[in-house]
Amino acid sequence: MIINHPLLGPRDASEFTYLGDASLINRPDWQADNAAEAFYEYGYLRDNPAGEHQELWYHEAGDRSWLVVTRNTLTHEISKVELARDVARARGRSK
Amino acid sequence: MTQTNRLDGGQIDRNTSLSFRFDGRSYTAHPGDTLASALLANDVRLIGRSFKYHRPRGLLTAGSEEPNGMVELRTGARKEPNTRATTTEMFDGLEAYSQNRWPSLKFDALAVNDMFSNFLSAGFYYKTFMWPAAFWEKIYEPIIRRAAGLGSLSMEADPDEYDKGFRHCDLLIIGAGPSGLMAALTAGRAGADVILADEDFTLGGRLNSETIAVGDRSASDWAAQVVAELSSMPNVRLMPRTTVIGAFDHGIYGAVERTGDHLATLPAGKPRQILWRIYTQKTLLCAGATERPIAFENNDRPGVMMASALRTYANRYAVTASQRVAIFTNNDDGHRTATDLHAKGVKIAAVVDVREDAPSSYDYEVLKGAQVINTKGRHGLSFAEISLPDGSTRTLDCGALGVSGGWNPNVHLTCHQRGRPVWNEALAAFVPGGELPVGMSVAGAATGIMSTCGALQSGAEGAAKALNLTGALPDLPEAEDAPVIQTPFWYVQGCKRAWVDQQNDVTVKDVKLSYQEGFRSVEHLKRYTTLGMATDQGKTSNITGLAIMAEVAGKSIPEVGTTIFRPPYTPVPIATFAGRMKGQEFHPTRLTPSHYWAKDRGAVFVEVGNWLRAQWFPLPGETHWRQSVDREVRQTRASVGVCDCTTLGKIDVQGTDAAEFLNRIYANGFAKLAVGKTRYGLMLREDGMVMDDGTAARLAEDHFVVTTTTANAVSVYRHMEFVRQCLCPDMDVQLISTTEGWAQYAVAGPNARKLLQKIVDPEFDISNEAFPFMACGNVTVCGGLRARLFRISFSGELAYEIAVPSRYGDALMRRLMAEGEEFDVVPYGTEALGVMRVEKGHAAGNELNGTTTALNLGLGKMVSKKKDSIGSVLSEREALVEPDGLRLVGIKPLLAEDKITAGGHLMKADGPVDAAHDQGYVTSAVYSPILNSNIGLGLVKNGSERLGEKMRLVSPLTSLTVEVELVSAHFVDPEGERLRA
Amino acid sequence: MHDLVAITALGGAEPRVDTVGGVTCTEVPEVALASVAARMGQETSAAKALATLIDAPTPDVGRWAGTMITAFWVGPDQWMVEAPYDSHEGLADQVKATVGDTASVTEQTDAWTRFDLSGDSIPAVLELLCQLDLRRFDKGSAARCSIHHVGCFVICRTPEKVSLYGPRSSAGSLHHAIVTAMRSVQ
Amino acid sequence: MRYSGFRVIKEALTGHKGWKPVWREPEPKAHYDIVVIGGGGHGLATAHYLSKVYGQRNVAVVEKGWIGGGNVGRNTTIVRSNYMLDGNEPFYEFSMKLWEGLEQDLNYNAMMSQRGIINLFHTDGQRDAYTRRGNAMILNGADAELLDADQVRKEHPYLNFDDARFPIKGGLVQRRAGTARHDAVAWGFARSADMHGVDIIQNCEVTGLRIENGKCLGVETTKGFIGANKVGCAVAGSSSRVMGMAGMRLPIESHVLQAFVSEGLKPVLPSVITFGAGHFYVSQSDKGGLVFGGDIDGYNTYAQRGNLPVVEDVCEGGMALMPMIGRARLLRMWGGVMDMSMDGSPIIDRTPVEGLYFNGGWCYGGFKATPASGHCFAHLLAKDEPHPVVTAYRLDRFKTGRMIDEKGVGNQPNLH
Repeated sequence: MIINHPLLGPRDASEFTYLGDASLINRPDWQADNAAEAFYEYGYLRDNPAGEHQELWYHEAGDRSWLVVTRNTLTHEISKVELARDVARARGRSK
Repeated sequence: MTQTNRLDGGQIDRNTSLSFRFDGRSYTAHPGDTLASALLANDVRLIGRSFKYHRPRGLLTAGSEEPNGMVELRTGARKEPNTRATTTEMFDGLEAYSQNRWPSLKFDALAVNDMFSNFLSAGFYYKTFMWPAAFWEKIYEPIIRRAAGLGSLSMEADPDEYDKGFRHCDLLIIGAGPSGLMAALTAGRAGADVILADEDFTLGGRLNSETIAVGDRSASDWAAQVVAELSSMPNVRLMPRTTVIGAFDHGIYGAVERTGDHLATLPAGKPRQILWRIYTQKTLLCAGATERPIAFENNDRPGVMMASALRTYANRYAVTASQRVAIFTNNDDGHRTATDLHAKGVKIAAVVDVREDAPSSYDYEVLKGAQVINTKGRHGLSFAEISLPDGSTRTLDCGALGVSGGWNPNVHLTCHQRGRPVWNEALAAFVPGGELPVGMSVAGAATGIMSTCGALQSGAEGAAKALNLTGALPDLPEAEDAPVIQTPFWYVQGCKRAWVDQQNDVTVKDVKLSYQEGFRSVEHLKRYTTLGMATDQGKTSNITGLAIMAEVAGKSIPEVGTTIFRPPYTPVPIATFAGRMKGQEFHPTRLTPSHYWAKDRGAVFVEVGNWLRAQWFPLPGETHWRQSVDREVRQTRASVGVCDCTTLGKIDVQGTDAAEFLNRIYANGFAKLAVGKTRYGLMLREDGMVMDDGTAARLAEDHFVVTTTTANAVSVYRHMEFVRQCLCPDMDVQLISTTEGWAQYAVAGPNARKLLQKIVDPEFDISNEAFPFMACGNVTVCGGLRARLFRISFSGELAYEIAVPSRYGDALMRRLMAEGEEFDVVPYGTEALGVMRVEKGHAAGNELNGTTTALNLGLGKMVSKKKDSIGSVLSEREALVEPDGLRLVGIKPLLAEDKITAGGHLMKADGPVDAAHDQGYVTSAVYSPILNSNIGLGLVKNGSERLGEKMRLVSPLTSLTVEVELVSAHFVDPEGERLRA
Repeated sequence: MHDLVAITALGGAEPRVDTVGGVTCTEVPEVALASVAARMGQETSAAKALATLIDAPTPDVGRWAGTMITAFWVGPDQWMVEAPYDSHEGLADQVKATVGDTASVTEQTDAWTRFDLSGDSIPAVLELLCQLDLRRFDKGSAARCSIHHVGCFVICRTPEKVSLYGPRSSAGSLHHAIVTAMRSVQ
Repeated sequence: MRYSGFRVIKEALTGHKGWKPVWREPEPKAHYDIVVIGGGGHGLATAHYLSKVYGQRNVAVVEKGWIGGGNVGRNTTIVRSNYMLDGNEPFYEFSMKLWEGLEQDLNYNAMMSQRGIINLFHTDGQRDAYTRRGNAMILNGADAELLDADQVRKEHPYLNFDDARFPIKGGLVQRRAGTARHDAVAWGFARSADMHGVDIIQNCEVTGLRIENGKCLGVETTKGFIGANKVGCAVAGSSSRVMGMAGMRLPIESHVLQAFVSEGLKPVLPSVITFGAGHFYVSQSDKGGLVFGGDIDGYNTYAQRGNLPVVEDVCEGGMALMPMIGRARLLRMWGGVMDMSMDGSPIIDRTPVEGLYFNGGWCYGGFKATPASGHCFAHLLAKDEPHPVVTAYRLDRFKTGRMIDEKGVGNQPNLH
């Protein structure tokens, strides 16, 4: 596969390390009342869609950027690649 | 008598003679021959034996679709089983042997299978060999295995080298026949970066096999001329002898270039084959078509061949399979073969055409509406029996029979992703379907355009379309444009045994039986009869099998299903996929800064991940590793020892939020760590299990140096980047690995300070007061070399870790040894390191096995609940905090000399010994020369509350039972006085 | 001045030089390296400071630039600075002095080993080593990639001169891979 | 129809006219006691044991394609019970015992061949882990042997002992392990279930689960609604999709595992071999092909195909371990979609929906589990309580922290 890195352009997927569902960015609040339940769902439950999937790839043999890749799990077609840091901020994460 | 079947003309170099051997017999050939054409030239028809019935087999085709003509090529460690004679380029001294026969090709004992073939019908083995059960492994299976298989391996390591490489282009053209050449010409002249790959050693495809004209010259001359022009273009890369084996995601293609297979011996350093990963925007598949056979009684007899193959052998290789040839066809293409062979002086016994309205000929007899109903001849064809329309039969005297059932487009690569080919009624064949691999289009015969003229045109247009070329295309040369009508004729009715898959011995009957027994989908058919599962992947058999299934099912072929193809297009040596990554080069080797010194010192090395580390340093007279390790431990604890710990991961953490960042990734707190101090850090995974441990030294308010275990250096760095970029995107923190930059040595033992004081420059006070336990800082050594000093201890002794730029690591180690002589300094390796950490009760790899929590390891208190840190929430799940969960303990045998076995399980002092009564297991075991006892660490249910309890350590695997006592894991200096001394 | 003697990454006192066919591979120990990573919110000023240091525009994504001191891009707002070793052994401190609080600086000198390829058939060697699209890898290009499972930087100084940086500990494996490829294409 | 050598001879002499279809092609009834979704190995095995052992005759298996077309026909056919953890080993040993009597039970030759398996180790740490595992196997009633390097060399002289980057230090052997003819396993279970009255309905895709007031009433299919008292889901590779119809999110990701077979060769490998320093395992089929595989591609996918980097990775491992296979040719590569669970172990359990039961999360270990998985799922469906050997395979174990993590890599499916 080829991942079109937002900064570097097309790079072979073998340069990347895969983590999984981009929902891993949405780490729950450790102080929330339902923290235990929330962390369980965060850590263990997945949508695992057959189709469009947002997922985290790390450019290990490249610039060390974490990317959010939108990829179709049936065709492997990649429709969008973003820097995970931007996505995290867009989802309201800060420090 | 040599080359009795050689004809005039052809593309061989008659001025040069090559000699080769088949089954020990010598023959001659010419450059330009394949092994197949050379064997035919020498009138060798019997080449191998079939898989199941061991029936005589000869050549069927002249290309990579060959199911029968397979040999063991070359000898010794270079022996290649199952090598197609049809694609083996001739070289002087070539040696080949027939395979799957015993004792000889002509007299094969297992040919008796053929007599019992009626009992060995499709899937028979599923229905028998069941009683008695034990007989399967002992008797039935060994027999089956010996009979099965084809060629044999040498059992020696492959001595050749293989390379892997990467190439990029705008347009990849697969196949250099008329459409491929025309496409390359079009794209090349337009200035595009083009790769033109073809599996053959001569580019041109069928143009080299036909007598037709293209433009004002012969087809092969036209091809040669185009190839010449293409090779003069800097933007065009010609790759002959290169098979594109697979279409992978996003325009990546695998291609195998056979750089050395046509040579008797490889030049030094040169690869036998190269696996290319070709990255391309667009791909034009010009793979041509494969002629399909007609099944009839005994159609597998040597001498029965594809008509197009006979034509190729005659026109390209100047060889005829026999001086007397018959043709069996359902279309005009068979007549083409007859005409060409006749023109070359070969006697045409007759052309048997199933069509009542077949064209006539002045040159030879055409039997219209006739069919071949049987063949005769021992080890090769002598007669063909024909049934004529009037019901009478006739016998044709012939040594070869060319069969033509029409052509199947080579759609294989279009199927490598989701593509399913679609049925074309007019052509009665499958053509490429809709869902092609991204960027791929198809031209020429591969898409069903069978005429030369059509192929040339579709090639040019295909290239233009793929590259969005505007402007005029190259002029198309004149070429034949005969209409192609293919009325399917799959097999001759009423025959007893007609072969569909010749290599796997699948007959028309087997396909029908498969249907009868309910195996009616294509997948079931293939799996039940093994149709198309042979080394030719069914290139000449799949469609026929499908057609027969459709007939018995009373359905249309597309209703029954399509056969899809998987990579590789043709089989590829396993070594080619590995390239250089084998032997010592399987993985890169990482050397520590003191490696060369350690080597001089005679160290024994051990693989730790990709690192090579000194395991111990044997002295003359030491015959057992324990002697060396015990000495290293004793001497270190008694005076001072030095160990290279460079392999520990080092990560530079800087930024105004660095401390807060460490607070997040470590379970324990770091915000308040003072500058110039180091702290032990415990890192959890988000699931609450211990991920890694190490130290973090604060060199400045905004600067830490974090260490990780050797094993987890990469994954911890990745994890830290994840937290930094994905969880805390606004934290001001920057990371970079410095593992390799610093040679870091542990200097441990009572005299560690004394030794270091001789190394560290005097202006730096490293006395206990000025530089206490867990202190850290920048210093200089040996007269001004920048260095870092950490007062941390893994051994439990007074210890430091000193780091200097790696290039000086070798010199520093030698200096430490020299300056340490007065203290009887000893270098110690990973074994002694391991002994001392077990003596001290430090958890390491065997304890940090990914299933242990801080609580398990006795570090539960370190997990701060006052802050947000990775893993703290999930570490509190009910099962993870159960009071009788596993706890880290020390394990001591009641008898000091009794061996403790890591991996042994612990059982109560009495009671049953089984899984249900398992109390825990031993994680690490060593011999402690200090305690003069074997000792170990283990994880035991509620262990921390059971210290002093006697237990049985059982290891049935190594037939061991030992009485042990649970003790504190801190065997040596539990109060930690030494390391603060 | 200290009295410790350095060895090269390949373990020699002198740099290793190999010539096969039209390509020469030279071990280059005489280079000082320091990484520069902009602090949060300081990206522009860090880049500006770096520009003055290398006396050239700060290299953009995938580029290398500079004069006596040069730098190449290694990641978002991160660069690697190169300088002659004998004149800049303390490069990290010098860089830090220039960039101040706008960036984090880390000494990287001995974290890497460098091999320079020179000669006419460099592309033929490189295409056996890494998957860079050499058609677009012109003068001033810098990329990180994997060579036989070793993470490396590749920098195109000129079409006839390319530098490869690999982790110092893997120098032997990297060197073997390079020389093997040189023999393959000779 | 009973199969036997005599039968084969008799049919041969009478032109094979007597062979009947191996299973019927029934139309679905309106209602069954139990409907099993998935005509793969586990679904068909479930049907076999439901009908033969648990006396359930009113059972249907619904399969969206052709039976046996999924992972049971795409795996590398290895059968073993060499697990370490208490949650796993009793189950896999139970499965091994079922394998040992399978052909007689099914009257179908699945070619179960107890050729043995050896897991090679290359470091002391691996040796310790394998020792712990081997002991756990024996303590659970399975067989295990620990070989040192010399003993390994005696049994496998062709392995790389001279030029190995990661020298072989020994191996953990299970002699009773081996291989079986994967397709035959599916066909044998199907044939037996069919003979015991189970309706096997092919080309019948489940499009929905009819759930009212928290109870599952049956399945909506391309052949219409099929009512059922109980619905069991055994659809490895599609678990998330099917259970999604019940509104459930699973601790499962779908990944592709590639498998490879070489051209047919005369016998070279006596047993199943797994490399401990790279991703490579291999055995030789009765037909002579080297059947091998390695690691999953590592990214979520439902496509039954992989990519080159893993092909290379596997072959690099193969060449590092046994360089004598270099000139053997890789003939075919294919992929199967795996339910990769969050701890690498499976799930056989009830679900929050009454009457809906789940069997999945087999990662790439599903084939060896086929008989026991079917047996235990049948037990759960028939008796509504878990079979003793699968009490740990609970759906809620991740919430309570009772993971069964053999590899110790935690909640990252692509590492298991």
